[in-house]
Amino acid sequence: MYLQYVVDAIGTGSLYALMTLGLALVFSVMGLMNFAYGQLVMIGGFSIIMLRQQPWWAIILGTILVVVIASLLMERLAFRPVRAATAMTMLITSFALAQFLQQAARVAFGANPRPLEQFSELSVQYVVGDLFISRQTIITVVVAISIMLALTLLLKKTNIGIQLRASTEDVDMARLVGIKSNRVIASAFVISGVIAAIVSMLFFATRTNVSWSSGESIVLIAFVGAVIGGLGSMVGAALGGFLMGFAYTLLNALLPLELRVFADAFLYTIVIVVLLIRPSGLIAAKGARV
Amino acid sequence: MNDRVSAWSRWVFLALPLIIPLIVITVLIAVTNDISLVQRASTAMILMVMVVGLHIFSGNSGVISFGSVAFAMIAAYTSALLTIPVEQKPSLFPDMPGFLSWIVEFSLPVPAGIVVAVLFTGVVAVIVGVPLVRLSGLSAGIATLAFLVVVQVVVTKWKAVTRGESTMVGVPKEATLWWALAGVVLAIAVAALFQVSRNGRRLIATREDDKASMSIGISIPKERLVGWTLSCMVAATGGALYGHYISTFSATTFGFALTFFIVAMLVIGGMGSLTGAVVGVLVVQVLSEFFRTLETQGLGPIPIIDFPGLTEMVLALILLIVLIVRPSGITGGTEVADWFARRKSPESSAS
Amino acid sequence: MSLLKLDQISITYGRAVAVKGLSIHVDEGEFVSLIGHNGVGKSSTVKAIAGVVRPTSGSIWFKDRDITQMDSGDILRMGIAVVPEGRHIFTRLTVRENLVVGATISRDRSANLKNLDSMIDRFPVLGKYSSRMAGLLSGGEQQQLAIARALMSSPTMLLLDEPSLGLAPLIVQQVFDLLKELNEQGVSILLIEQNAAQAIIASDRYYVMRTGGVISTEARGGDQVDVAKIEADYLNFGTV
Amino acid sequence: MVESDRSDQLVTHGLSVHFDGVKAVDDVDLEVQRGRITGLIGPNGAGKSTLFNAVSGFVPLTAGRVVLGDKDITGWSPTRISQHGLVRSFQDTRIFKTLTVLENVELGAMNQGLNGAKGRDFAYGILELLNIKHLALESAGNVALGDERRAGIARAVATKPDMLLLDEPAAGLDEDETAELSLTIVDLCRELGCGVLLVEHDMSVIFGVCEWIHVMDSGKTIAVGTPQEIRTNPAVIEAYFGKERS
Amino acid sequence: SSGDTASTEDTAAPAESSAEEVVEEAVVDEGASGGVEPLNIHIVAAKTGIISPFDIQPAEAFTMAIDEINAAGGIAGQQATVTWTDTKSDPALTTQIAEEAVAAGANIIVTTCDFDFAAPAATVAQANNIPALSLCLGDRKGTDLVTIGPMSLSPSPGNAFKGSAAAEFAFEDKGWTKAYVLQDDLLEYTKSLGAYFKGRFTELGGEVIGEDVFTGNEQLDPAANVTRARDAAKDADVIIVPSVVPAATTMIKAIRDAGIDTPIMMPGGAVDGTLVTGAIPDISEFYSLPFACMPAYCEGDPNPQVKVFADAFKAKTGIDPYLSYAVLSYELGKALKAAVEQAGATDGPSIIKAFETLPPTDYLTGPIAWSETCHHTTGRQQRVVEYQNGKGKFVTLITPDKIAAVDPGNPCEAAQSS
Ligand SMILES: Nc1ncnc2c1ncn2[C@@H]1O[C@H](COP(=O)(O)OP(=O)(O)OP(=O)(O)O)[C@@H](O)[C@H]1O
Ligand SMILES: Nc1ncnc2c1ncn2[C@@H]1O[C@H](COP(=O)(O)OP(=O)(O)OP(=O)(O)O)[C@@H](O)[C@H]1O
Ligand SMILES: [Mg+2]
Ligand SMILES: [Mg+2]
Repeated sequence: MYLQYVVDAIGTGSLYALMTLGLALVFSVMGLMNFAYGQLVMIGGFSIIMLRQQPWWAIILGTILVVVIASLLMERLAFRPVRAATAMTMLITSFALAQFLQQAARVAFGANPRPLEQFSELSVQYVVGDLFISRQTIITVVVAISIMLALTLLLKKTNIGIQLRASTEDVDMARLVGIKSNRVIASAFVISGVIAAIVSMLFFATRTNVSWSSGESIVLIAFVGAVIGGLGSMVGAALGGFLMGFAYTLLNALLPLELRVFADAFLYTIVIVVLLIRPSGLIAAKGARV
Repeated sequence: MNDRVSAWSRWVFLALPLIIPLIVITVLIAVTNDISLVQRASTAMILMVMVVGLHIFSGNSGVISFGSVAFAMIAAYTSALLTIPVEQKPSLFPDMPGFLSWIVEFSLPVPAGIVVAVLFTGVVAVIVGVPLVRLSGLSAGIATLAFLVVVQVVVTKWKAVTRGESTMVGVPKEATLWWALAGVVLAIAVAALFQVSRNGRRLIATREDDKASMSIGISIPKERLVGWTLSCMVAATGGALYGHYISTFSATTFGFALTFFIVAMLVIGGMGSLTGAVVGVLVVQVLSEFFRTLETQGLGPIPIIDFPGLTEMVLALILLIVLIVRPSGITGGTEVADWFARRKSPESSAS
Repeated sequence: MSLLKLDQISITYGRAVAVKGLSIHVDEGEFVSLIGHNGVGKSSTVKAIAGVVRPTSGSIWFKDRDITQMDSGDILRMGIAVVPEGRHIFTRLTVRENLVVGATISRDRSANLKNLDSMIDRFPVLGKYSSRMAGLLSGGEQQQLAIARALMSSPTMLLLDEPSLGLAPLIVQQVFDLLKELNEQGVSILLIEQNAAQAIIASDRYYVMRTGGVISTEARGGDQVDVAKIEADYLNFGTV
Repeated sequence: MVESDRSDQLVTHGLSVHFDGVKAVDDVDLEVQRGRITGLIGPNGAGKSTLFNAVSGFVPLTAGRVVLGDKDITGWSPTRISQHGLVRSFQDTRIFKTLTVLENVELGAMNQGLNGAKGRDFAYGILELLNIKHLALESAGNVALGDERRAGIARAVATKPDMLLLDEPAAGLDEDETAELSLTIVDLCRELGCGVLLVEHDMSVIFGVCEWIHVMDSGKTIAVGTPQEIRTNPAVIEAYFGKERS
Repeated sequence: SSGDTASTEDTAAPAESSAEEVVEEAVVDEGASGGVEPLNIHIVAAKTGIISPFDIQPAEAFTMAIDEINAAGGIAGQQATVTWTDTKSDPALTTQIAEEAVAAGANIIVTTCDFDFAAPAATVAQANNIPALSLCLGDRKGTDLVTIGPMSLSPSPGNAFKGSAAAEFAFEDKGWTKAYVLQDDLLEYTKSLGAYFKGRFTELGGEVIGEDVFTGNEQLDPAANVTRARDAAKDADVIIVPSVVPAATTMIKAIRDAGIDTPIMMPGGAVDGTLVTGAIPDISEFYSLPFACMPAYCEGDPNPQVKVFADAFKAKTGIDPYLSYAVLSYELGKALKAAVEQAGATDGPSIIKAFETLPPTDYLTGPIAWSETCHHTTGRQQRVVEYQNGKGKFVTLITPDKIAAVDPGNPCEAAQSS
């Protein structure tokens, strides 16, 4: 049974790793902790519902398209104007944006959770010896690892990646060397949107409802994961997100019944301890000296 | 600022331009005797205590804290436990653990309860602060957020003492408009005093450049701890007042929603300035009350907007626009005092 | 016809006037330096040309086009590269990536690679630390990187704001040699320097700027100039 | 700081700082006496700033010891070291940008308990000394680079250090300003009675004010001596001045 | 005025006060019989925020009841007014709105379905001696006469009742003897349902063979619970999931996806209706205990009035009731008319006294009544609904014989045990 717990934990961990990657990409590009990222997942959920009559491939493409457009609009309308502001202002801007999107969804789709059953084939379980592994877990792990590698390569090896990182650090100077920062940053939001769309499909595959509040709390864990992992690298972010999901599931699995309700308290105490030991995350960024 | 002015007069310039209008407004509102206006003003001012509290640490140190609501919560619960009438306590806390059984046996008057709660919260703040003030940036934000989660879980699950998921009830509902005003005046006075004090100025230096401040003998953990503790205690005052104002509350009352709301008010007002903290609360509260009025009564020619969620949506949109138009906040991080000072030409005051 | 021409430009920050009615020009293939005391507005002038700050009045012309309101990226694409005051290297990019990013506007990969090799030749330290995060380099090493990065775009005109800042004497010499060489290859140069004597000797022509961006001297530079006399003049003009 | 407590010298013994593979400072023995200006020169990347960082507690030592007066300050925090009288300026100024120039200096003065009106008078005095009094009420982030650098020095000086470490104080100043600064440094050293360790690439400053010069290259000491000795030292010429100068 | 009778002492010691109240009753009746004023009813419940899904339909049903009453001539010949102000699920705002309602002359304050969100308004109402009628609150504390005070009252029979009823159905009707309890600890509501189920089930001789807990918020990760259930629930006859949507359906789906086919029961009415059938379209072997079997998703309610109500509700609001809670507040509206008319007065204590003494009446789903000790309803006929292949079917009516003795202070325990 312990092995089964580990499998469960890997599944959850990977989903959060994926989510964290989308968050970390935008962070690494403009120093923005995008609280509204969870709302992209929610938008993904609603677009799955809207497209439910379509064939599965159309749902996938349609959802990606909708979420990417939403992500681009976010960048253009809300985040570009505050790009030069402090991290705090950007964070609160994203928070206000999240509020706005939530309420807009509330107005558009009502207060009640909307049932959703698409992609529920993903939760089919395979039996391997004693272990049960769901299709969703396998896909999530594979997708998370591929996206992590792809993003790492993109940022490290391609010109656009280098330009992305340069724009993050110093937009004025980036312009001075001829980088079209707006375009470059927008492309990061496109990628981040694609990831959010994938997350929404994988996440809602195990859920039964989408509601205006669906995006709110899941983003928090990814948030914490990103910081714990260290925002310096995609590997760090993915690791942080993964560990949050992994630890959460394992705590739930292994704590005795009376303490299980305190699982969150244990998890976040661990978070504090990790941060105290490694203030700039598990994999810290280099480049600063006195 | 003029070089001749003493710290005392700098305090006056900082605090009075904020305190006096607040007193005037409060008196005017009290005179109207319009219950709903009084209510709204009280809520706004209690929130202002919390925002000013947050400003003392985050505004001056530049370190994000999402934990101040946790301290407000601790104080609200502590003061509630101390002040609930003795007759009600046995039925409300039948399982109070042995080492806390003394709480059931007496009850304090509300002002005393608040003072004890704030002092107790201060002690907690020091204990938590000693390790946490070593963190900066997002790490500090996340660590304080984590602390909030831990406190919330404990408050929610420690049923015997906190009544768990059940609401805290029986809390004397004594905080009035005047209490709220007293709280705000005290908070602003303390914040302004801190800002002109040696500790406050050193803390501001660490916000500007950590390495440089170390190089001139400033101890970052020490200065942050002072600011942090003070900040938590002011937030605690707000929390305790809030508890005695709404009189029934639970851990969800002091959750992420309130946290982000408070931080948002600080940022919208202009992070780094006390004036910003005050202005931010006023603007956000006036706006949201304006929309609530639209929703419930309509306003002049505008009919009642009875479409749930619409006003929240518009309010969020307006806040978003404020942030976009003024990313550094409405005050841009300056104080009323700076506007006075700017009148004077640098040459005349430097000689 | 001048390559670069500043016509009566003024720059203000809020209420503070940094530059007032400044007119200077650089002809095709010319090496011009701009010297002057602290805070007279030299850096502000450079920033205005590069499109980082906008002049409050006046106009800037390059290759007969008005670039006053042009985006800094487009100004670069017209051929003006900048070595800014304070280096502004990308600290979290490696040294090599900093150089690569300097060549953003050029799509010719092989030319870029050749350029990169020649920079590493020029500044061996950049080769030695090519895969190190640029933020870890020493001050002088970063300054060399900033110069090299600007050259990666193969500019027709180079703006340098105190390029010798923090450089060891030996390297300063090398940088001046490099500038001369580039100038001989046809690159026009506008150089801002505190090291007035050396700048004057290196340049074809120089301006001395006074507070508020007024030009007090415009004169020929070059090897045969009497440096001692210039320094004396400069001191006089500089003192307001 | 009580007068009798003052540390008379700063000594490093076998100081080494390595960053994964790079020996930025390697086995350096250095001595700075109070009341005297010591120069520290060397090519870019020689390890001068790193040595500053190590001595002032900003980077951990790989090996060696740092002794200030009679105290072994190895491993102390930067705050504690500066409180004990060793104060440094930064190569890239690190001024408190949103504070005024005056406030920057006042903060320095607080280190030795000068607060309020006393602190302000003292700060004005130092600004006067460095010739930037007219900028006292400007935001430090808005002044020109050369002024910013002087404000940084003023801030360090305001702490009344026993040992003052200046990293390229004249960078960004023109020739007459540099000359003026040289005189100021000599005055400071004399008036405050502190020791000065000076990193500078402008040889007019180094040879103008230093009584003793320490030369580094690639992390190692390559020469130590009086200005006369250093000026003619072939190893130094080779590594640092370049042939033209000789 | 006559409203002064309920003082703090009464609140603290409800048991001994009853004798006094009888005496005072006469005074009250006499003083108020002069004439009934029009009722000014203020609903202080959420239209937005997290609790709104539970409030909206009940509030609409309550309004519908009052509309019907007004159309038929009003309460004691007077037209009642209903004002609904959005609390936005914010406790502080709730206090504020309740006080505004008092200032606006409310004689009835109607509070939300959840204790945490209702308490601020109920406290204000109590302080002003105004009845605080909850739309559908099931938590004991809302009605125990002590926590808030005697002014607070609910049309729900309470969780003790529901949990006990579920246990009796499981053990006696189905013959299930081994239960596995998968407890959601998100709310007091979910926890007390579980506790009463367990209490009654073991009293009857059933065995709880395993327990587990989860927190039913949005970040719920069912994996570990399901893995544990796969092992521990092997021998169970039924898995009890006291929870709320959406967590409940996520958990149920995960259990079914893991290939566990054991019957699942929710010992209450919150995981029910289209919230379940919409989310898990092919749900089978699922049981819940709602207050009515609404035609939109469930066939066979024995009371024909339910269909009449559902049609009228749909006609008024445009949507089918998605849960059965709406019937509670509808019944509350009808009972309010009866109470005011019986009291012949509109002051709080008189109305509450009348509620306590109304004879058992069938307003919609069967006879209900309140009593002096129990401000939840007694005598309710709880429905059991069974879901197979995504369709709900009425199974039986159940009123528990006895309330589980798990919570010594419960004033309804005696009143509700037959
Ligand atoms: N962002 C700013 N806000 C306000 N004033 C500024 C700003 N930047 C520069 N100034 C002022 O403009 C004037 C010119 O500054 P600038 O940096 O152009 O001078 P400089 O000639 O480059 O000086 P240096 O030789 O020291 O680099 C200075 O008086 C400075 O105080
Ligand atoms: N944190 C670090 N990590 C890695 N390498 C470093 C670090 N700090 C300094 N170095 C390296 O150590 C060497 C010495 O740097 P240092 O800044 O001490 O040189 P310097 O003598 O001050 O040079 P300059 O005159 O250019 O300022 C350089 O090669 C630099 O790249
Ligand atoms: Mg300059
Ligand atoms: Mg250096």
